[in-house]
Amino acid sequence: MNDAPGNGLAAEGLACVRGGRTLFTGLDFAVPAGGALVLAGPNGSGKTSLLRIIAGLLEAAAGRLVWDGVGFDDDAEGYRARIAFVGHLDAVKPGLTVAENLAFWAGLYGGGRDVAAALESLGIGHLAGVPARFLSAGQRRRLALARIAALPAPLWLLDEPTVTLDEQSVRAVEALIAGHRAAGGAVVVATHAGIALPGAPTLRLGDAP
Amino acid sequence: MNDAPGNGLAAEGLACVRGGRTLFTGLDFAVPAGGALVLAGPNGSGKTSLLRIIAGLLEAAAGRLVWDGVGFDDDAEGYRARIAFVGHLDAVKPGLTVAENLAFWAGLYGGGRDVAAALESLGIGHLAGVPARFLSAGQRRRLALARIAALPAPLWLLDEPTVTLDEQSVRAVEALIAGHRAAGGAVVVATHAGIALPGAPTLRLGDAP
Amino acid sequence: MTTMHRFANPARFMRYSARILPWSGWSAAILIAVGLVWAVFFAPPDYQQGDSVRIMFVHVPSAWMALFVYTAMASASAVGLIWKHPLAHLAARSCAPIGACFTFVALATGSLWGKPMWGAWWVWDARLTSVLILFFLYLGYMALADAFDEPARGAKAAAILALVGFVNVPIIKFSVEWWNTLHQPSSIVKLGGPAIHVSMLVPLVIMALGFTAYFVTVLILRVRAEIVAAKLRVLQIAEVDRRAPAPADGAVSAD
Amino acid sequence: MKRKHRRLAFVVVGMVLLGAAAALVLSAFEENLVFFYSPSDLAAKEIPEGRRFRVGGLVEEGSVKRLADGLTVEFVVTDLVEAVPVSYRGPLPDLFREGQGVIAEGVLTAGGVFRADGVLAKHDENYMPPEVAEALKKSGKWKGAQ
Amino acid sequence: MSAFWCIVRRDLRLALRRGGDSVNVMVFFVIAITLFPFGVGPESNILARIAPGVIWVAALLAAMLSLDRLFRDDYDDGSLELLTLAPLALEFTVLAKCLAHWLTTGLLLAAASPLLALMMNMDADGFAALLAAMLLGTPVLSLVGAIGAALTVSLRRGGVLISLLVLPLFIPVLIFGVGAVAAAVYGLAARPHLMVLGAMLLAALPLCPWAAAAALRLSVE
Amino acid sequence: MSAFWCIVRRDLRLALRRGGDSVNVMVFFVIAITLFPFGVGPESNILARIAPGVIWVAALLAAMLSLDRLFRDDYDDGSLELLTLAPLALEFTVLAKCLAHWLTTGLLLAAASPLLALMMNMDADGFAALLAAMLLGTPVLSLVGAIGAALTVSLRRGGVLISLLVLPLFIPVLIFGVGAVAAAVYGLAARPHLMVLGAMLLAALPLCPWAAAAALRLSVE
Ligand code: HEM
Ligand SMILES: Nc1ncnc2c1ncn2[C@@H]1O[C@H](COP(=O)(O)OP(=O)(O)OP(=O)(O)O)[C@@H](O)[C@H]1O
Ligand SMILES: Nc1ncnc2c1ncn2[C@@H]1O[C@H](COP(=O)(O)OP(=O)(O)OP(=O)(O)O)[C@@H](O)[C@H]1O
Ligand SMILES: [Mg+2]
Ligand SMILES: [Mg+2]
Repeated sequence: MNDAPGNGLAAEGLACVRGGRTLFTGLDFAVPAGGALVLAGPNGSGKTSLLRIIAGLLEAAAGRLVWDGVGFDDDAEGYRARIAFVGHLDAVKPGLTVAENLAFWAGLYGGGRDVAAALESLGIGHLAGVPARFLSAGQRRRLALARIAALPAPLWLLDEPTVTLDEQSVRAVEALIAGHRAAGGAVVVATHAGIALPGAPTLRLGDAP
Repeated sequence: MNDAPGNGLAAEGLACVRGGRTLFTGLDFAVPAGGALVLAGPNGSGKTSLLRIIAGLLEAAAGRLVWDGVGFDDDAEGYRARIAFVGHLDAVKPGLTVAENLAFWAGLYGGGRDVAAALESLGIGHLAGVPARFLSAGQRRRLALARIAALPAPLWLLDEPTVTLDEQSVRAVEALIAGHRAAGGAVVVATHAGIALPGAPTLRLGDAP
Repeated sequence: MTTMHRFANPARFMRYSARILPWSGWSAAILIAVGLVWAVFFAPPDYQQGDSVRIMFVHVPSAWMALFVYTAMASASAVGLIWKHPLAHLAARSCAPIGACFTFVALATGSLWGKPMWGAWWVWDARLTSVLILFFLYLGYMALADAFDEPARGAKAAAILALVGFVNVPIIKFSVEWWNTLHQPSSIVKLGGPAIHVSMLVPLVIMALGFTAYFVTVLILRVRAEIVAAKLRVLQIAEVDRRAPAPADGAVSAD
Repeated sequence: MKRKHRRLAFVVVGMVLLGAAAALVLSAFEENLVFFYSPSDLAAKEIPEGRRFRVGGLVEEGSVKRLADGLTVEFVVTDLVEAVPVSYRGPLPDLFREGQGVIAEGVLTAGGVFRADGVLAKHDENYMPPEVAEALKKSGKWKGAQ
Repeated sequence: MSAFWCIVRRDLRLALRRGGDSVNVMVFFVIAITLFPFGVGPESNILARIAPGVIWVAALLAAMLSLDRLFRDDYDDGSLELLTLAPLALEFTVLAKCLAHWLTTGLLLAAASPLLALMMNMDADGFAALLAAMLLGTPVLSLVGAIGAALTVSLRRGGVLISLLVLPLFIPVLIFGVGAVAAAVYGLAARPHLMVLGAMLLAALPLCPWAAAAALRLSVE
Repeated sequence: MSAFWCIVRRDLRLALRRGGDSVNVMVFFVIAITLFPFGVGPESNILARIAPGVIWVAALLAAMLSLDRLFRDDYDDGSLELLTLAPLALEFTVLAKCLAHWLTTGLLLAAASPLLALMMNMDADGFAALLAAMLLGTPVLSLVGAIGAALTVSLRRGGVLISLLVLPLFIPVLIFGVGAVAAAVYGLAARPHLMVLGAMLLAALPLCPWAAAAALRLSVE
């Protein structure tokens, strides 16, 4: 694994405290360009918290993040702009069509990649013109995942991406991630099971209190 | 399978139309007392819709439900009171503690079973006094599942119960269901994978459009 | 089965309504034209009000229709809720904008008439106030019905509102008797026969009939449009389904 | 069966509540819930000085006097039992005439004169052409005011 | 009926736990009223003249604002659909929630109203009538409002729509509530107005939970 | 800056799609105002006297109500945290959302205000001043309100709390807004009041998005 400071994401001594309880301390890891990291651990072990820390949405109690050699705090905005994040929530507007939903995010990131192709890659191309309020749980999740396919961000942070997805869609997500990694992107995935990331190390977070 | 009309749940010719689209028609199935049924099918095939129809939350476009020989429409209230339903949402109040959350539902059903034991059976007994807003996604899901363990309802309807659960909790849910069935209860579970119900037939719903 | 029932009725409605439409349409046009000409050129001025009385020929029929349409809407809503008749919901929904228009016309012409007669455009007496509430109820009904994504659910929710709001109708009707209002009491339905001279009553009745025919016409047109829109939705969805990738394994459903 | 009985009990309780409500409203309407007071009401009630309210009735025949300033009008409002003198300064509605219904808004002064700052005309429910009105009056069948 | 009190207790506990919530309704009430001296100018006789109306309008708006949350939290977290499945008839569930809502809002508004009347320079003769009218009128607001809340609970943009639906239905309460106070201030009998308010309450008790329950069943669909 | 217009466009489209939404704000405005004749009594000179105050207070309340939704939808569905990650500075995101909010609410309120003034019997001399004051004041309401909306967005009970936070901040707008109209009605110059309103707008433009963005960052944590 290539963890030279100038390449990919590295964390040093991260710690997280939530509701007065320390979830983890002294966490070190590195995700090189083209690499992946799986976050595992029982419920409440801090997978979501860690992902949000990496995304800059939550403040770490200690430690620092370095991205391509630049510390997070040195260029927070630049850091954030290069992240694509899929959390527990789908960020889908029921009032817009599937395509409009995606086009908005692509536009926000200055055009992004091809919206139609991104939808197609998750098997919801035929729903492009359907208002998102008609989607089922899994279809909505796929639309959320199509967002990362459409954005030009090198680091993907996925929180249990395969929740409510059917078999076929899980395979599609795996293919998507493989493609992203092949193009030099990095991925961090929190998951309980069900998604195969070849060659990705697993970071097990401590058991829940 | 014992599908004598006087025993368990039976559906005849169910059909569901959502947003002008027919999801399924002419669906027949029976779940005897002590039996189980797994609903499978890709995203958007109507698993959630079917569960909500069985729960009486959604109106079927056609067909009828019979429960222990009594038609749903003949005694809707009595029918509903004998159902325990866990949907995509957890019905957990962040402001109450874990135990208070559960005690409310038990009280509503006239006392219900032992609250502490129900929490213990899902491995969150130690969180009883913690406000529910501090729970992680999986812990909250377990609290929602503890509700069915605490209610005296003979028919359980579970919509993707294992979403966000870790390995150990999935085993706990399986044990819970086995116990319920051994005591003569019936279970209908919508799931994509990951939960083992010995001897339960699977109903595959048609592929999504 | 239910699907059959759902589509059979609208089809029958489309057939019958197509036959009624020319009759109601033409009678509305003719009655209103005759009524207006009569009201403006041939009806006598009032012994007190002079020529301002001619506002009556628009005000009174539209005020009647405001109440009548609400009653029709509430009845249709009740039918829709109790017997689950989809056409009844469509009819109720189609009533609302028409009724709101009539209410608005009654309010506007009443105001126009109030200035010369009473000396004020608007006062807050029980009649005027309760009609204003009626107008708000119509608006609330329409907003609620439109707020739902699925028209069927919107119709049911709005139907409940229509029934709750119906308490207002008798209040409007009897407000002039229960309270001392500035608005006059009833002229036509009263003990001892109408207090309007026949020379004015005849054009008034013609106008009222014309407004009713107009209501029937517009109602039919709107319901037909709603049915067509619903069919269009189904077609659009079918089109999406058609373009979907082929199912991976066999579907349970078979029509 | 049991559930049916319970439902019936609820319906009965609901009906009783509704009946009680109706009874309350009816007894409340016996007292006054009015938009304006009649001169008789004024005579019967102690209405405090300085309070704004509306008085309604007919303009008494022959009572309308225009003061020298050309703007102030004095007239008497009557309900054929009691009467209240009114003084008003401002424009009158077209329909203001003797014998017609009127509603004045203002305060009662110490001298028992109602000082109005607004006058509305209230006409009755009769509509007819002038000739008919004349004919009715001539034949003595005139039922309205005047 | 123990299930009924189970719901009342839970809703009261949630309201207390959330702490500031009923306080917020109260504060809205107070602030909305204190806006008027700014808007209308501090002339005490004008303020006294409009005081009953302003207090009642503010109470209506405060009640309406708090109504949006009557069922929404339960809807959002999935509790509402479970409540429709529970063995307690939905009508009683609605009644229980209305009771808890009134105890945590309307009752407080009523209790605070004489103080605000004092602030607005209202004649002291009207205080008793104001309190009585508020005590009779605010439960009607909770009950009637429950219908609007139930109809809009499944809509994201409920907040404003609810005002359109329920404010017109609140107007009779406003009219008779103000009527009672005005009558008392002018030394007339407030009783007929209070009786009408009481009648509204009696009529609302069976009718509103029934309509609201029907609306809720529809909303969870 | 194309990302800025991207957000404005999306918010406008969502507002239009939701259809009735800005209509509902308008209707609330109208209904709240029409409550006053019921509450205060129908005397036209009193109504005319309090008209500017009532119209402004109703505009404040309407703006406040609609503010609750400014960030809430985005927060609830997770869009908000993604917006904080987006390459557009959060301050501009806030500004874009305020602009869209004003176009769909404040602008309409301003447009409707002369009509309501007519209904309330206000002197026609004040109409122009009312319109101008509304056009200057309502954007301030959107901007200042954004701070309150941002602070409360992560709280379920935002609806009422927000009123507590922003209504006091709205009072200066109320005072000068009413001042402008009152001056015009009494034949004095409305300009100084309008200039103060303009100054508020200029000050709010940089300050409010900045404060609201800080509050939002805190809310998504
Ligand atoms: C904005 C003001 C007004 C409103 C909202 C209004 C409303 C109504 C309504 C709802 C009715 C129907 C009542 C029923 O069916 O029993 C009605 C009837 C009537 N109105 Fe008005 N009105 C207004 C002003 C006026 C004015 C200024 C006049 C005449 C001076 C007037 C004269 C009548 C007459 C003659 C009827 C027919 C009565 C009957 O049914 O026998 N209205 N008005
Ligand atoms: N409110 C609604 N209005 C219209 N269509 C809807 C609505 N809810 C769901 N649908 C449609 O109904 C279909 C079935 O939805 P449902 O949620 O039952 O699927 P599901 O099998 O549970 O899928 P998933 O595995 O993704 O949860 C979907 O195609 C969806 O688009
Ligand atoms: N807002 C909060 N305040 C206080 N404590 C919190 C908060 N959110 C989460 N926690 C606590 O932090 C711990 C970790 O939560 P987190 O959501 O990161 O877990 P997770 O590993 O993602 O679990 P899951 O697999 O269930 O999603 C949990 O024990 C939870 O109780
Ligand atoms: Mg998690
Ligand atoms: Mg589902």
